[in-house]
Amino acid sequence: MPPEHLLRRAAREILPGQIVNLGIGLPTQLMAYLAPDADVLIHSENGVLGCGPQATAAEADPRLIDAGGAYIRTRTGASFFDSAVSFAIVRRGRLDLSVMGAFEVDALGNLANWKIPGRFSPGIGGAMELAQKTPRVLVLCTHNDKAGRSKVRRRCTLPLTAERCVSRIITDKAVLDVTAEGLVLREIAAGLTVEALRRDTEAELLIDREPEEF
Amino acid sequence: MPPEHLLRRAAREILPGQIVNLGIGLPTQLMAYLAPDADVLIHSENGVLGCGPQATAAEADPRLIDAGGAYIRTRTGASFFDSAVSFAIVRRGRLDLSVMGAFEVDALGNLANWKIPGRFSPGIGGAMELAQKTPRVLVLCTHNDKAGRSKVRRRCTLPLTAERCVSRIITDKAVLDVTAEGLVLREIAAGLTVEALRRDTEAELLIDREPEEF
Amino acid sequence: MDKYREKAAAIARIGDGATIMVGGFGSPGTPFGLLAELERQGQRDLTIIKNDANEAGIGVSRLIEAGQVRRLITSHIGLNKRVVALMNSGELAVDFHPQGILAEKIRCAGAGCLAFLSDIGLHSEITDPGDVIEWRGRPAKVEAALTADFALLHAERADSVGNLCYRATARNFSPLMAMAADCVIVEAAGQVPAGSIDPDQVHTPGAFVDAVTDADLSDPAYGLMEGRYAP
Amino acid sequence: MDKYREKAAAIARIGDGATIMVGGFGSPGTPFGLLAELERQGQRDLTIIKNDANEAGIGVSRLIEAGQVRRLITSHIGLNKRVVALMNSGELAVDFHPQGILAEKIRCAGAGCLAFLSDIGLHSEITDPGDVIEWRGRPAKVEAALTADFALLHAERADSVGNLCYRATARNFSPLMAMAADCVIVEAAGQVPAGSIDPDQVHTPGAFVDAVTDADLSDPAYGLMEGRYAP
Repeated sequence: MPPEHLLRRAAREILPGQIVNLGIGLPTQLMAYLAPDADVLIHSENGVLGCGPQATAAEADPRLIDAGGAYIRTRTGASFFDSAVSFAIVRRGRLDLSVMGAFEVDALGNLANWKIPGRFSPGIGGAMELAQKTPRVLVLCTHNDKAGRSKVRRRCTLPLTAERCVSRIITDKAVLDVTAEGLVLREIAAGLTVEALRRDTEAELLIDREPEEF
Repeated sequence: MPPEHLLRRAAREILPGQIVNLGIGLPTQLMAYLAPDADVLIHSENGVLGCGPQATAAEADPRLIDAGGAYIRTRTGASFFDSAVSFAIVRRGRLDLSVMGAFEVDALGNLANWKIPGRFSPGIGGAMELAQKTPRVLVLCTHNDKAGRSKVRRRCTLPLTAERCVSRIITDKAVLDVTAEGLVLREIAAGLTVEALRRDTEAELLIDREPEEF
Repeated sequence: MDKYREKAAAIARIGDGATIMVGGFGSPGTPFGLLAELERQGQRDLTIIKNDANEAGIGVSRLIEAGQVRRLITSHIGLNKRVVALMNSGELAVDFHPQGILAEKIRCAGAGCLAFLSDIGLHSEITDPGDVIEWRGRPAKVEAALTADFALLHAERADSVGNLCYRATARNFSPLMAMAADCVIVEAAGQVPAGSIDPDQVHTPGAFVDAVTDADLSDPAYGLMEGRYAP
Repeated sequence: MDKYREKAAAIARIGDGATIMVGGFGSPGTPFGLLAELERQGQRDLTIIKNDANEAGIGVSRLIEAGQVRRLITSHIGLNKRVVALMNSGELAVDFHPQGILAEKIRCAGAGCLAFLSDIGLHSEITDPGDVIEWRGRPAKVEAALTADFALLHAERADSVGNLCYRATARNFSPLMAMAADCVIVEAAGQVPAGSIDPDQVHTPGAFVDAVTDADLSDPAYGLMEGRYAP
């Protein structure tokens, strides 16, 4: 499945009236899948509420980037603020949804997306606060890493960003909900069988009704 | 000595380039003794830096008062901010001078100006932070209360606003500096003898040179 | 994202026993219209958090005088003899905090933190020894974050997204209370279309605001008070 | 109250071993001109507090690459492989904090408080158990205020009193660092007469600012970076 398919599915998670933070990487790309008049405000932790799509060179303002460093436009109703206010919005629980990438995510909703000991430790950035304090955290990632290893795990092995924080996982292969019982399969990529998905998934998958295709 | 004399003397304590908070009561009246182009910024804890003199009815803006509730004008270079920033200025030590009233002030520089147990306890307001955190606190008060009791004391008897916070005391009768040795008499009201001043003062007064008249 | 609401419906969300932050330092910033509606609806056993008690006969003082308020968390009520008398007679519980500490306790909740350590009034009678801890070899007072169910605020301008601008000294505690309260209800003198406030000049971003209502500035409480201006 | 200063003289106040807060999230808000002067003057053994390390070859990265920096207190340096390499080789000490906690630690110092209590990352590997206390029956992490000898900031406009306005996402940490540092040095793209900034629109009041210098925006570091805009 091309990432477009994954992104288009994930964009449906963003509901009218919501305030949403999009993490660096795949989540930021969701911006391109929102309708220009969508009734949502995108938060960027560097001090913007109301991010618009990436700006062209002609439109770009060198003082206006998102947290990933891309020049952006703003939407009607945008506001700028300092970093303390930006994270007050996060920690006070005023975001409705955070969409985040993952190195690993597990059946308890634990998330690891900031550090690979000995290989990658550029700092935590805003991820810990976003993961811990947003009421609904959506993980968006490829189902398997480049070596084929499942990112969806019984238990994370990497240092955690936050414990039991993830509500839903959307990969190129499945849509999974984190429940008290474990990971429940809601949707499966078109053309993939449940057996094949289980082979590609380290975590146990629960099925309470026939998964829809996406 | 009329209060004008006291206020005129006290106004000389405010130096060019300073940021100054004027407490409610006598200190606020100092505003009228500052030159219109004086190079000072008056802070009011309700969220103004750059207070001007009291406004007339014609000039007054119902949204613009000082901490005592008087309508004010602003000076060139003024700024407005919220109460947290206002007290960040105070607690971070960015005021040069606070001028405060007193019920009692003592030879250690202790100040009592917020509570008379059983008689007067309207709350501390901003006085505690101003007294504790301003590098230079100037007390401005009448030397004796209406019953003739000395406000300048060996030790305060009322609940303290802050300990060892006062640098200088200006009353209608004397200018006193708080030093490690005690209260040093710097100036005395014209026509008053040192003996008479000592009779009116509960605290011991040190004299290291002939006090000037004011 | 239209946050405009009818005043009566917005205030009707408040129940008996609620804790309510009220903006304003003296009159400027006091949401007189929202408070009048709260008086009309008659919710009781309220805890009010406000810098002061306004003056007798206006603002939160009217709620206190009407017996709707059980507790006031404040900094200074010296300009309101009626509320001082109700405090002294035991009819109203009053908690005092130093003004900037009150502001910071509210902001602390707004920033999603639990408490902060301070040295203000550490050795004074306002400090309960039970709140003092040793930290890095010296004593420090733990100041708990102060949250609330509701904040009632007055803004100069608000857009439909809930972005707010305040004017002059009407700002005071309002941006902090907007951050701290669970539900933030604003009355705005000017309701403007989204996009008409420069994003650099927004004082409170709309993320913190739940409802925006109209302010009717014809109420004399919003006007000048006698005796407070120069002759 | 004229705070305009020559850039070289303002930076000359900084000595070896100083702790310096530097505004900016990525490039926006980074005071490239003040940093270039610091590089030219060559102060050493510096501790730098900045959200990130800029990118290789610009901003604070130049100071780090030149060996002037002993320690970096930051949130995320993922966009700067050279600084990551210096960290991994042990040539540069790096302290990481969650981004909003870093901001709040700086603001905490700016508010004249000692520390705050937080639950962010409480049970994660970033928390030293020695910083955890029990408070009201549950564990809390004590986050110490973070102060500095100097702050170097970039503003869009400054007046002679030191009132500052920032633009768009160039604001980020700057208002907090202005509060927190002992000596605050600002470069402003526009120096305007006192009185030309609306008091309601001042982002940082002049009380926090010690020196205002000119910013020369002709340095390409202030311009657009390639590859960051849409095709």
